Formats: sequence, C-alpha cells, structure tokens
Amino acid sequence: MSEIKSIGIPTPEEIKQAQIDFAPRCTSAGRVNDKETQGMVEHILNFARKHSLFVVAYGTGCGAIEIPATMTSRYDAERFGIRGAATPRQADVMLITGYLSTKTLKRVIRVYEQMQDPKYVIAFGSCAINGGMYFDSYNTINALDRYLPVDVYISGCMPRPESVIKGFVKLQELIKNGNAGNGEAYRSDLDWYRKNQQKVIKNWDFPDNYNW
Amino acid sequence: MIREKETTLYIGPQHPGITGNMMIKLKVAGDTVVKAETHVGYLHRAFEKLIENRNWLQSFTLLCRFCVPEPDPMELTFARAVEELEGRKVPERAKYIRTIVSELARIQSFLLWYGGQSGSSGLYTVGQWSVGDRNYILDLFEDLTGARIYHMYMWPGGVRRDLPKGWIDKAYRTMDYLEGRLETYNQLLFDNAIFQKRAQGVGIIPKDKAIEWGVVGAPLRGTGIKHDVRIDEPYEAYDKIDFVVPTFEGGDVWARAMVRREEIKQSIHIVRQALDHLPGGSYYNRIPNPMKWTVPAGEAWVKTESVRGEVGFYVASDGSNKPRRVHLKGAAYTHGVSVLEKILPGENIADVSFILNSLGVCPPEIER
Amino acid sequence: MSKLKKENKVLDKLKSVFNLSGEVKRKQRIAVKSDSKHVSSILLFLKNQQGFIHLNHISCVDWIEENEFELVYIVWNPKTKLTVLVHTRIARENPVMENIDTIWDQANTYEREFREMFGIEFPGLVAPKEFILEDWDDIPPMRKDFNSQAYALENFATRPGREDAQDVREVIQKRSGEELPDFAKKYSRD
Amino acid sequence: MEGIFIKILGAFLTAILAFVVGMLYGGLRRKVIARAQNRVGPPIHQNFLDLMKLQAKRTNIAHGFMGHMAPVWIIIAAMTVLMFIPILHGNLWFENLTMKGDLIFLLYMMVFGSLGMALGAGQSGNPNSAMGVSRGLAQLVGFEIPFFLALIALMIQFNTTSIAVLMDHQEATGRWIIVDNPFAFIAALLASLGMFRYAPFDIVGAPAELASGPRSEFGGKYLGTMMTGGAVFAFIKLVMYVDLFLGGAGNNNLEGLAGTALGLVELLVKTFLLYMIPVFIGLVTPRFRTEQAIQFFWKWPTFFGILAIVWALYKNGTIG
Repeated sequence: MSEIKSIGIPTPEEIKQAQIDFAPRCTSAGRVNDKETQGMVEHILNFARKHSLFVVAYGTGCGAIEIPATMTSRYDAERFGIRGAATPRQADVMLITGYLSTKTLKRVIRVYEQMQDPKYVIAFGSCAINGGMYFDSYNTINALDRYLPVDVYISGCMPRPESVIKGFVKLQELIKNGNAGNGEAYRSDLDWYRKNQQKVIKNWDFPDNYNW
Repeated sequence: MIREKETTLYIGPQHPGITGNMMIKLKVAGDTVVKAETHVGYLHRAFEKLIENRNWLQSFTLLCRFCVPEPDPMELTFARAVEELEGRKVPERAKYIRTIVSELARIQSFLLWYGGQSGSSGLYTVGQWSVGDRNYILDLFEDLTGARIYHMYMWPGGVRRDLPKGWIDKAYRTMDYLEGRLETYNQLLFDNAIFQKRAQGVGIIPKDKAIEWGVVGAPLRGTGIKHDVRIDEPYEAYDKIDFVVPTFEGGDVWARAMVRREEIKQSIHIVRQALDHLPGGSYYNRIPNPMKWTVPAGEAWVKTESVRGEVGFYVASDGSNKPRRVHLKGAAYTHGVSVLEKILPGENIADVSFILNSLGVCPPEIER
Repeated sequence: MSKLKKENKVLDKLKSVFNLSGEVKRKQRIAVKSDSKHVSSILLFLKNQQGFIHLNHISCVDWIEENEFELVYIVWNPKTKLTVLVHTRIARENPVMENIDTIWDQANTYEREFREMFGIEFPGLVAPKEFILEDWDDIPPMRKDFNSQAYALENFATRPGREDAQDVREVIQKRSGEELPDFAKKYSRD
Repeated sequence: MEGIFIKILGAFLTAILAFVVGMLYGGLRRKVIARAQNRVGPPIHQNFLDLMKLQAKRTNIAHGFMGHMAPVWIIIAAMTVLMFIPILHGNLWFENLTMKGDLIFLLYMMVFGSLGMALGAGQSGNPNSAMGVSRGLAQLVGFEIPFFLALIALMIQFNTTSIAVLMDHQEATGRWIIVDNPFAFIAALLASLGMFRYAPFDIVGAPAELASGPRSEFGGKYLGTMMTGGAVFAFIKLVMYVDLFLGGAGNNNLEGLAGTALGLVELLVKTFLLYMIPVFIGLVTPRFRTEQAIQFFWKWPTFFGILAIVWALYKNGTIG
C-alpha cells in the first residue's frame, strides 16, 4: 500500500541547488523604478498605483471566504482604495486565495497573463507558500512562486481579515518603493516559468508567445 | 418559429457571479439558456485520499475544509460517525454545546447567503450589512475555539473545550442584536418589489420530482415538502428542543428565500433554548492516545442538517488507526450538478447566478 | 426487537424477493449485501415498491487486500424515514458495474466520479470523460495502490524547509507502534 | 481677437470643470454608498487616483481598430456635447457653442458615444461584451421614449428646440419648467434613472451576470479614458436637467467673477441634489432583468410623458 517516501535531510549541494531554484526570480529585471532611480513622475504614479488596487474577482481557494469579510463593513478594504474588478483586464492585483489545484493553475496563469502591467500577486495562506496541509496531495501545487511571480505572501490558514489588510499595506509599501509588480520580470524569465508550468499542466494549449 | 443562433457562454471559473470556483458552460439563444453543463474540479484537493494517510484525529484538520462557508457540520458529522463506529458516548453538556455551535454555524452561513443572494441581484447594501454582522458570530467562535472559520472543535466524545467565562451572556447579546438587525434586512430585501419580481417564478424545482432528483434541505422545503434531518433522525440535543421546520410552496427562488428567512429565526430560537437548558457536567469523554487510537472495523452512514441541505458521511474502518474510506455527500453534490443542469434551461442568463446562490451551491463540497 | 419492527419488515420483504444477506444495523439503518448483478433490480424494487425514492449516496471503497471494490448504494424512504445500504463487491481488475442512471438521474454524477477516481466502467454512461481531474495520466488516484505523496514529489516543486515536517511524520508513524519516551508518558492519554 | 481668446480659454475651463465635477461626484457617490453600508468608504478623490493609476498602466491591449477607437469616440462625443450645453446662463466664459445647438442635435450626439462603445465592444469578441451591448441598446429603447416624450412636451409648450431659449424663458418668467410642466420633469427624471445606469438599471455592466459587460475587455488607458468620458457625461446629463427643468444656474445680478462663482455654486448645489436621486434609489434596489426594465420604462414614465404632452398642448392652447 501507499508507503510514504521520505526525502530525508538534504545534502549541502541540494540546499545550494534549492537556493538557486527558489531564489526570487524577479529581483532587478523588471524594476523600472527603484527607489533610488525613481523620478518625480514615477513617484507620483506610484502614489496613484498604491492607492488604487483593483482586485480581480477570482476565488481560487478557500481563503476566498475571508474576502467578503475584508470587503464589508467591519474591515472595509475600500478605504485603502481596494475594490473588486470583474475581469482581469481591469485588475491590478490577483489574490491567490490558498492552494491551487493543477486545473485552477492553468486558468490562473491565463488570467494573470491577461492582466495589464504593472500587476501584483498576493498569495494567501500556508498552502500557497509550501503546500501546507496539502503537501502530499496529487492535485495541488506546493510552491506558488515557481509558476507565478508573487509579491506578498500572507501566512496562516486561513489568514484573518486583519492580516489580509496587512498584506495589502505591505504591497502598498512595496509599490511605493518601486519593488512590486513583476509582470516584466515574468516576461523576461518566461522560459523558466513556462518550463515549470508545463511540467504541471500536461496538455499545454496556450498561445506560443506571451503577447496578450 | 425562427431559432436564434446559439452561442456558448462560459460562466466562470473567473466570474463575479459564481459561488466559489466552478464553471457553468451555457448554450444560450438570445438571453435564454438552452443547455447548461457544470464543470467542477477546480478545488479538488483529494481530501478523501489524504485522510486515508492520516490518523483518525488528524483527519479533522482536513475535514472542516470540505466546505468553506460552513465547516462545522462536517466536523460534527464525522465525529458522530466515529462515535457510532466506536460506540462512544457523548456527555449531555457536549450535546448541547454541539447543538449551539452547529446552529451558530447555520446562522453565519445564512448571513453569508443574504450577501450572496442580494449581491447576485445587485442589492449590495444588504450583503454589506449581513456579512459585516456575521463577524459577531465569528467573534463568538473565536472566543470559543480560537479560530474564525475553521474550528476543529467537535471531536469524537464531545467538544474540545468548555464554554469560556462570560460566553453565554455574549451569545445571548449577539442573538438579541441579530434578531433586531434581521428585521432591517428583511424589510430591504423581502419587502422589495423588484426583488420579489426577480425571485418569483425563477428556477422552479417541481414538487413531485424534488425528492427523486435528490433535492434536500431548504430547496426541498421550498417546494412544500417537510424534510429535515434534525427531525427525521434527531441527533445531539435536537430531540429535546422545540422548533419549527418552515416550508413554503412554489419551489422557486422566492420560496427558498422565504424558507431561509424563517430558518434563521428558528436557529436563533434554538440557540437561545439550548443556552437556557445547558446542563452541567463533563464536556468530553477522553479518547485514548490519538497516535495509537484505533477504531473498530465497520461502516457508518451519518447525516446532519446544514444550511445547504443534508451532509452525509460514509465512513468505513478496517480496524486500524487510519480511516479506510471517508466519503462525503454534501447537498451541493446533487444541487450543483444534476439539479442545476435540469433547472437552468429556459431561464434568463441574468438569473443564473441568482439561482446558483439560492441553491447554495458550494463547489468544494462537490469535488472535495 | 419490537422497536425495530419497521426495519425488520423491510429486510424480510427484501429477503423474500431476492437472494441476499442483510441485517438491521440500528434504528433506521438496514444493510444488505448482494451480488453485483442484482443491485439494479434491488434498487428498482426498493424505489418502485417500497417507497425508497431518494438516492442518498453512492460510495466506493477499495479493499485492496481482498482485491475487490465495494460499492455502497444508500437509499432513503421519505415516508418511513428508513435508510437501506445496499453493498456489493466487484473485482478490482477491469471493474465493471451496472449503470443505474436510468433509475436515478443523479447517479450519473457518482458514476462519472467513480469512473475517474477508481477506474470503474459503467456501460452506457453518457457523460464527458473528465469530471474532476484534467489530463490525468496516472492510475486512477483513489485506488489504494496510487501513492499520492510520491506523485506530488515527482510533479510539484517542493520548497526546502519542509523536510523536518516529513521527519516528524515518520517519527509519528514509528511511534504509533512503539513505546512512548519517558518524558512523553506523563502526557499520555491512556 | 479678445473674444476668441476668451472663448478658447472658456472651452478649456468648461472641459476641466466638467471633468473635475464629474469625477468628484463619482467619489462622493462611493462615499455616500459606503456610509449607508456602515463603512468608512474611500476618500472622495479616490476616482482621480483610480484614473491616474489606469493611465499609468504600462501595457494596454486593444482588440482591433474599433477597440482602440471606442474610448476616443466616447471622449469626442462627451466633449462635443459639452460644448453645446449652456453651463451658466448668459455667462461669457462658459458660452462655447451654446447658441448654435438645439435639443435634437444633442440627443443624437449623446448616442454617438454609446455607439462607439458598442462597436469597440463588439470587436473584442467577448460574448459578455456583445450581450452587454445588446442589453444596452434594449435599455436605450426603453428610456429614450419617456425622455423624448418629455422633451417633445417642452418643445410644444415653449415652441422652441433651443436650450438657451428655454433658459431665457425661465429667467424671464422667474418660473422653473418643473412648475410649468411637472409631468415632463417626472418622465425625464424616471428616464434619467436608466441613463445613469445605477441600480435598478445597471443591467449593462451587471457584474454578477456579464462580468462587466461591454467594458470586459478594456483595461488600462482605455478604461481610464472611458471613465473620464463617463464622468463628463454624468456632468452633462445633470447640467442638462438643471438647465431644462430647474432654471439653470447663473441667473444672478452680480457682475464679474463674483457672479460666475455664485453661479457655479448654484449649479453645483442643484446638480448634486439631482445626482443624489439615482444614487439613493440605487442603494436600496436590486437590479431589473432586461425585459423588466423596458417594461418599467414603457409603463409609468411613458404615461407621464404622454401626460406631459397633453399638459403642454393644454397650456399651449391647442386643446382645452
């Protein structure tokens, strides 16, 4: 019967390789406006970007249950300029609310690629970080940043509305400093992401070029 | 008659009108749905597979995530199934606490439903109020169990901990507050001429077919058939509590809404009664060391009433420290697939999301 | 057993018509075992003659040691509030089971799921091939011989840092068969 | 020479005024709704931030030529209509082309923007957009009838199609048209609920039904431009109603800047009060289905429109 395969303690080489593999992919490639080089215009635009975050309405996992609570009267995320957008074209932020099944991952990638730059990804919950309690599930991916660039992780299962808002505030801070928005980096590292994505999505039927 | 050209319209998975993460593929002619097909699997986490690799107590962390809007009936049902397999007794106080918690879970789920039903018809104000007020119930849960959504509170043999100090008063106060607020919601939603116009005669489930189609819960009671697990097979303290199971004729969205409108009042009534008659004594029959804990071989089929309808667990044990098979039957399994595919043809596209909300389709319950 | 009169009546009726074994498990629960060939006629009899018009659930259990799948059909009578569990066993190799979606439409959904998750074939089942999974290329996942964790390790990237968690699991597994260490004994529940 | 200079400057001023007021009203609407829903709500300048953010998007996808042109058409239509609307009565700065336009011309120009939107949405290939467009056109058929009836009533009663002449008449008699022909106002007001597309008539972009309808495929700069156009159109509609029924603004005897300022304040008060009517109705009503919306417009608003014409004929001396 199902015998649990142990990974064991990783060797130093494995750790090194893992550090390379899991190094944040989007460090400098897509940074058109670092804090140092940020001009006056970009500064003002970043102020607007920071205070106007449209969230694409896609509840990908069970963390979506705290989104209504965050958006409604007690926590009221709209006072930060956060509001829902019905379609990916209009949205800036994508919330990955928890685990992603392989079937959803395919849709999520499509939705992400349809969003317009600069775009941000906030990942919710332990299961988006390292698989959480679904680490041995055959249908959920374990490390989201292999497949999509992630700006902010919110830990917890599930994150409370306070921590969701804290995550948004953190994202605002990153936007202000010009450290958020990995759309261009995603484009420049597309081969790496595509390789990982295609490993999970067996029947690959995406457009060849990322030009939409 | 000239047939209009049929087009294919995908509602979901990324769509504001969908409840959760699923997809409905519609064939539409003009504004009318000709054929509907449900596609699920976007939330499949293989719970039933994973539980086979966890021991009995570890399963509870996974179990409550079966259905996100209302996790407590899942715990309760599984705990009852394990108790039935083991023949374990539950103290009287635990029974009452379980009744209170499952009714509170119903109330918070009803409040979320208010949000969904009114939001899908464009009346966001009620949703904002009710989902905001839902936090008061979640506060009660937090005081009691430490978590807002996933509690893992009801274990085999009783509940995890006793009611904290002052909790009962707080629960009474919350019930009083909610009862007052409900009047406001109902005035705005149910007395609204446009809502009545939208809801009446839409998404009709025929009365004579309802049971055969596998309809359960509020949608079944909305066709005028009185069926509730809490009365048919009383569990916990429901046989000692006096409550009414409301029914409404019609089988449409309006009837289901009216049933829920009464049910939330009944739930508040039950919570008050259970708090009034809360017995003293122990709240927990201890289980052995969970790592060594084995459950005798056998099978159990246990049902519980949730907001969407009955929740059933088929649990098979082979006498080891892990479940052999845990199979959930949620109400959405039939409502979301076969019933939805039957009632959607002939409806307007505008009503798809409306009907979806009134059936309480919860995709994680379908695919697990 | 006067209390379980209704239950025994249904069971006796079933036994008189069909060749099956069964028992009354408790109040409102009747369990019967039958050959897989007779299941649809038993269900049809229960539905049309005995008033069990509601199909509650169909479940499937993989008994890999006995090389069999067990299918459980659970039907419910809204008048008498009784539940009958009809068990049947089929072979694990090339499993084929009779299609009952002509009796209850919603059985279609269950059968689609079992076809996908256990690989059981239902002749005459008209439905799209995929229900929950997409582009599945391994053995049906709910079978006991499918190792979920191995599949996950092979296909999905794992973040370093989870190794301890794996070890704890191993320790727990070992420990469940072993004596507890001294320091843990005072917290022991037995 | 000086006259032309003032005219050009005035045109710019008009455009800026319409844009700022329209956007601020949008922000105020969000704030009011939030307060009614027990929330704090966004700051009232939130819409400006949203617009700035949308214009600052780095990638902008257009689906074909019409997808590119649709927002431009909306802006063109909005600005053209704006130039023909008298903002303040008899004011030199906001005169623009007011004396040359008439109601019928305006009505056609106002549809021009929606037409561009429809073509652009059609080219995007999104079924939600196509369905939104067909719903929008159906709704247009609904609310245009009572609106036209109300305007025809005014034309019959006062024997003119010029807004400026109507405003002159109101100033001369000192009586607003709301008093002269209340039924026309009621019909036009009910039609305006459909024009603003807030609940219960937000069927075009209904989120739970059609994602966001015709706008589904527009993002970034395109959406921002559409937002601007929408804000200007909201201002135009409000000013037009104020001009037609509430006596317009700027009918004071003060000279120079003080008079203009007072006129603007008057205009803002009137338009804001008028704007709050659809906003408050939208707060407490669910959305109609398309056919229910059309039925609504063809019942009571049309009845009031016909009543307005009868009233106008009676006042005019043609009948009675």
